[in-house]
Amino acid sequence: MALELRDEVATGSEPAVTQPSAPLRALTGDTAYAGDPAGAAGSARAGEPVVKIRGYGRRFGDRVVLEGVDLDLADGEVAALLGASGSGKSTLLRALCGIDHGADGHVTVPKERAVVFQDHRLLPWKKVWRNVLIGVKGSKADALAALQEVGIAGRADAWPGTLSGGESQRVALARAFIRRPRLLLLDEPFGALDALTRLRMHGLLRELCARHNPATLLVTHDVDEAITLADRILVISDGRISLDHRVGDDASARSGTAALALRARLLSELGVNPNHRPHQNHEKR
Amino acid sequence: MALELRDEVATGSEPAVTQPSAPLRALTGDTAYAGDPAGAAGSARAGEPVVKIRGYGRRFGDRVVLEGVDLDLADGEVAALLGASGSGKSTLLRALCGIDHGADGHVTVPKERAVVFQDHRLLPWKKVWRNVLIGVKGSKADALAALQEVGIAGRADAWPGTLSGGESQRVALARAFIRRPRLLLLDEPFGALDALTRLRMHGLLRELCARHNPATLLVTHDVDEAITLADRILVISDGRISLDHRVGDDASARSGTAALALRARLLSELGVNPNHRPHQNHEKR
Amino acid sequence: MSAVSYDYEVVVGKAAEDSERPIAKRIAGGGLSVWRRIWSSRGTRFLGPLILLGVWQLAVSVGHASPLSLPSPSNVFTTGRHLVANGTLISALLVSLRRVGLGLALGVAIGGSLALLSSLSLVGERLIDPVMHMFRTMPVLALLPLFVVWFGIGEKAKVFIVGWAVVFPIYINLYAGVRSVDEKLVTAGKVLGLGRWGLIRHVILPGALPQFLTGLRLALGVSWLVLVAAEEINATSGLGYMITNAQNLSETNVMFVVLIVFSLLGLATDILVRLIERWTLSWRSSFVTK
Amino acid sequence: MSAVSYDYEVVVGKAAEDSERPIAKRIAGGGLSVWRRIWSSRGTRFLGPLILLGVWQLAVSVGHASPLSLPSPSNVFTTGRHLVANGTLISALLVSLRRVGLGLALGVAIGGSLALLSSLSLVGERLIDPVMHMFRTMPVLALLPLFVVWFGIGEKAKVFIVGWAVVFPIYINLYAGVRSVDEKLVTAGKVLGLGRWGLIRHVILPGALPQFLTGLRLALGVSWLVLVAAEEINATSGLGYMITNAQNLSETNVMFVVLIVFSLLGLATDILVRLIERWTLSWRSSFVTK
Amino acid sequence: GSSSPTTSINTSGTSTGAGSSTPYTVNFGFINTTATMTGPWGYAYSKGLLQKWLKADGVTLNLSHFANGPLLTAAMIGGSVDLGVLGDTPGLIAKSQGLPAQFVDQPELDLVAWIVAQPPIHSVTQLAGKTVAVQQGSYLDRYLQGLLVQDGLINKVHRVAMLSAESTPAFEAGSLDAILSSPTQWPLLAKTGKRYNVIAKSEITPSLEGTQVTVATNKILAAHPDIASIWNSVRVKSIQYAEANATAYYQWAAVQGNTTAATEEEAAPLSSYPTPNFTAAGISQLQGTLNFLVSQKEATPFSLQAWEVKSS
Ligand SMILES: Nc1ncnc2c1ncn2[C@@H]1O[C@H](COP(=O)(O)OP(=O)(O)OP(=O)(O)O)[C@@H](O)[C@H]1O
Ligand SMILES: Nc1ncnc2c1ncn2[C@@H]1O[C@H](COP(=O)(O)OP(=O)(O)OP(=O)(O)O)[C@@H](O)[C@H]1O
Ligand SMILES: [Mg+2]
Ligand SMILES: [Mg+2]
Repeated sequence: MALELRDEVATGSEPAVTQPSAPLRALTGDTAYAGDPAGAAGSARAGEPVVKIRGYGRRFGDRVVLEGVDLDLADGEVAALLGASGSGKSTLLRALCGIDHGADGHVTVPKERAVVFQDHRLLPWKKVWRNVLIGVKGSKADALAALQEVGIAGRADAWPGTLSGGESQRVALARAFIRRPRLLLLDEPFGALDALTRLRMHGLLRELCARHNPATLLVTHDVDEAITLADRILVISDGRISLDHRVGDDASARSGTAALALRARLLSELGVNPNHRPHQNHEKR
Repeated sequence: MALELRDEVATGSEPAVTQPSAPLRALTGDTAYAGDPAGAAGSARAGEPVVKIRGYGRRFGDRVVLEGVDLDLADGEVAALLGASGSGKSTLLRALCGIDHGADGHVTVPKERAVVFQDHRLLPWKKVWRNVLIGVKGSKADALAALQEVGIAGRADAWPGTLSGGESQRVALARAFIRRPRLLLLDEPFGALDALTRLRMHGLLRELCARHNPATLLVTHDVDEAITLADRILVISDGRISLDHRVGDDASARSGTAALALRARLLSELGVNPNHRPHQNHEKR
Repeated sequence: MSAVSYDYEVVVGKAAEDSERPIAKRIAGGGLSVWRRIWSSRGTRFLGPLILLGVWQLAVSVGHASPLSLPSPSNVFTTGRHLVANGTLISALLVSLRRVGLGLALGVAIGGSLALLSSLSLVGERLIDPVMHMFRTMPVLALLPLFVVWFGIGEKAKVFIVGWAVVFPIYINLYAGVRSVDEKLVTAGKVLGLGRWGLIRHVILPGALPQFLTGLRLALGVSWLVLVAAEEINATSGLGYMITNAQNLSETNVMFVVLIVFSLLGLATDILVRLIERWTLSWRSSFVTK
Repeated sequence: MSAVSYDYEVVVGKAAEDSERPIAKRIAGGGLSVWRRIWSSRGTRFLGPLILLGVWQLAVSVGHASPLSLPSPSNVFTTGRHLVANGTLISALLVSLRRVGLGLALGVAIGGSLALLSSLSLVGERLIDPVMHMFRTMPVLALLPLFVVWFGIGEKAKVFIVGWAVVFPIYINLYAGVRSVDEKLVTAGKVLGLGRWGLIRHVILPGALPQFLTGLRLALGVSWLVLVAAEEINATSGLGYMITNAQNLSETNVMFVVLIVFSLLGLATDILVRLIERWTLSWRSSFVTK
Repeated sequence: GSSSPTTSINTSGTSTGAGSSTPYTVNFGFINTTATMTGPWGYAYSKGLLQKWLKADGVTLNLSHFANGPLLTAAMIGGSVDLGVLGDTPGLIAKSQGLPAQFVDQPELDLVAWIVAQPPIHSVTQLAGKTVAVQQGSYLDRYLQGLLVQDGLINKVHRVAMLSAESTPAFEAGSLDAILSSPTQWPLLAKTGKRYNVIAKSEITPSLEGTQVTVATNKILAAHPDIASIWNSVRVKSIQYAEANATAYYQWAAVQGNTTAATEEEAAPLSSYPTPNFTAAGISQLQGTLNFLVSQKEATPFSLQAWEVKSS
């Protein structure tokens, strides 16, 4: 079915170096927000999932990274995505962004999306505040407000090349937070932040979710972060979603023993001995 | 004194776009490992610090990032460096690498250094295993062994551009671990790794330290990681080293209540309310 | 939440392709995947030249141009076949290829070395760069007599003239390429223990390679251009000689045959550089999926 | 640990500068910071041209060259002063500047558009790219008669010839520049909601700008080169006309004056492009400290 | 001057100075875009005779050809060419600028130039206000300017410098009102099928016609003072040989120029190749050209007499 057809197209179209170049492929692909009312997609009916993934798979050459992934995300749902390094989290996110043209299966997403890439992807030739405004209509004041929220309004006029790792990450966050997405895709968005800033960003994310109620997919390596922020926790391993846990809706599910139990379960799913707590059993040297 | 003199040189030499280009400056600078026996530096006497930082400061334009930093690192000492995003941790590391030509003060470091950059800096035109061997004499087998240790021997023949974030980070780690440095500089080296891989890397780092006994400066945002790995924990804030804590030598200092107390102290130094534990006090939405 | 409706799109799957249609149609001239597949095939590269041929034939048929200024494709083809059959064209091609080959080698070596000296050393930059910019606007045509005075009228002079012209695109592009190498990678290489030559070999040259190849593309083109001027000096064969000769004898057919040979050489050099690119820049294509 | 001794180095501070010495000496010809500071000053860019002048004077003094092939600098200077005084040089310069300016504008517009079409659209690439490679090796000298037939012998023909030659370096460099834009940034721009034109304007053009400027540098050079050929057609003034004329009349002094004007124009165009670079690529210098 | 009899090889090396007795090579340059040397000596060369004759004097000839006079004089300055035949205009200009070479002979006189115009122009006076293209510095230019000065039109006609490769198509396309042409170009124009008027022929005003000059560098003359006489003798032999085989000669010339034998005979009859190295008629044509160039400030005056090589 669909899978076979994609395969054919995927192998038939893009032969290595000669053809279509990066910019070319991007341009001849579709454009987010571009408005294609007569396009292949429809409108959401209330209650339907906003993200539908069916039989999704991705292989690079012989290597199968993901296979047969089915997933629905509902409006307003915050899902955390955990998984070993190289398990395919970013690959899945790229597909949801609509920038992966070599995947199999069928994926539908809302047109209004916002993304924080794992590698930030700031345009080096645009000052920080202009980077925040890429693709949205807004004034410098809007950009400054967004930068203020992530705590780097002071660097608004800097070139991205001069930012520290955490600063770039926060610009990428501001860039996502200034939008009103129906789908928010965050690829390890807090990885380069210190504890304090990270907590602030957690707060901001919650606020944004409360305001616009987007479906959110948050890739993180921090199990605690997943438990604090997510309604639903997904673990990828061996190319599939091996665990799909819904966190209870009340606060108790995120604290105390319930949280500790969940933490242990997630860690064991990730291959870590859950009894292995930090600052315990290593004797140094 | 030295500070004034540098200042003069720093302002006198490099006027914006016209002059000296990136590669040029790198080439006319000195080269690590290049062997300059008649150079300005001497040899270590036992017991003396291997890293000496005196009156170090760095400003970008009007912005003072670091000022009056004094720090010694002894042979074999593992120091963790904590600090808010943008506080100057990477800046200090760059100075210790010897690639920052605009700093004030006086810094002496051993010639044999290994670095993991915050942004990995793999050469995109060299396959993974060749990236590991840059600047060292070694065979592909050596590279594969190092890659095996960080768990990505399977991607040895891949181009860096196809790696996931965590995979790149591990290649950068392998690149550092294959050396026998006297000074090991690690800039958030585990930030993009999942829990399991991170624990493995901690083990590797310990092993390396045990084997070659380098002075190590580890930048991290993970307080627990600092406590588990470091002999000494430094916190940068407001442009200075605001806390310099030596972790006790016995295992007890890294576990149980001692660790929790240290954790609380570090977090409060970083501005976080230490009572604020994960999975506790946030009600969701 | 109220029942606000939002637009959806398929990002993976059958419809994902169709959603490319509007833009593909606008740019690519055909919206169906079938068309994209057809255009993707390498054979379509010959369409442009074929259209050109058609336009030429049309121009001749409409008859606006005199046969002296624009002969018909068939006439030119006949002449071409004749020139190939009697060996003139092939031997001219071989002679010119030798001159261009030697000149290119010389120019690339000199231009490349100067670019490296100039982009990697402050003193080199100060001394070499302005002089290069002074020389490169001096017209080859005007310099011909000086070349003759200094290098004589033999093969040497012709090779030197080609070499001279090749130096500049190589210099400019390699210089710019070196300067555009990501400094983070250069410092990384340095910190990792690469010495001067190691840095140049492992970091700077690979980083500048794409732009160097652009320079090479231009140099290959330029070398054929100046060949005509070079072969004004005491040449007894060669493509440039042939075309000047044909021009003076008003043999428009021959002139067009040689022009077509030049254009085929242009195509060939492009394919050559593409092959070099595919071979040396394969790491770039790996970004395809990121 | 036993008392193994290791080498140390000063990476920040006074000695850090001195430790640069061995390499600085090897490359920069002077190891002291004072020297580096001197070389860094922009004035040293004039050293190369001065040395050139010295070599010229020396060659003349040693007397290996006949005044017919290499006049002395002072003679050339006198002739130059005379030509400036009687207005010949200035009016020739103005006439040629106009032709080059118009030709450049035309060539940059056409070459730039073709490069964008070709690099951004599959069909464009298939149709345009091979044709460009076919045309660019056709020697301008051989095409002159065709230009004359199609565009006459007025200003138009001269401007078109310059434009024709300018198209190719612009096309090749902009095409390569667009293709080298980091795809990650392009997809990021797309995901962030940029449309086709937004992507071109905010991502692709800025990303390709450095290489475009390299193309512009080459185009500026090339435009002066073909001017000489263009002004072989029915010109009564202009630098190209002047130099051809001087050549025909064996007025080596005048020829050298014009050559020097050409080289100064080369310097000026370089400075112009440097200014554009400083203005548009300021973000690049920000990587200085990373 | 006069042509001296040929001498046989003198192996003892005592009869003439500077070691001219041992065999040596002379680099000979001529103007032609094709690699073949034209004229009677070119014909003799194509038959292998010229080489044979020169061999007898111990001279090996090495031919080089050039697109225009300036390139040939550059080659003489650079030492790549020892002996060369070029048009009188570039030769006189180069000499007045100090070309280190002497005047060996005047091998061809009466270079024929025509003015070809678009109908309805049918006379030179009608050229007033019109555009005429001519290759600058050529004998055609000399003829045109001379004629216009004579007719008082020099400031009324728009004279533009173009190479014939460009002026011919421009003329056909109607961009030019008239061009200068040699009879050898005429058949090419006729081939277009259009009608053009030949409004002036230089045969009527031989004093305005160009000539060719042979010059030898001071260097070769110093090393082999007899080269001038050697060359002259073989030149004379060539002319005599061509005259003896006139039909074959014109045929051969037609093939070289892509024309017809009749055209060649009209453009460059064998009668325009004098056997003496200097003739009164030739020198007066040359002097006329020099005077003209001086009047145009394109050359400085000098004595032709003094330029003549002193035959050994
Ligand atoms: N273009 C490509 N060609 C080949 N393999 C690729 C390519 N892109 C990604 N991969 C591989 O696919 C796997 C999944 O990559 P992905 O980036 O999705 O990992 P991830 O789960 O995000 O890991 P991390 O946590 O380290 O970011 C990795 O092993 C990666 O090397
Ligand atoms: N070239 C530069 N020009 C101007 N400011 C700079 C430059 N490089 C760094 N900075 C600034 O200096 C500060 C310190 O940067 P640094 O990279 O050292 O931070 P950091 O402590 O490593 O932060 P992070 O944890 O986010 O990586 C930042 O605010 C950064 O924006
Ligand atoms: Mg990832
Ligand atoms: Mg940092």
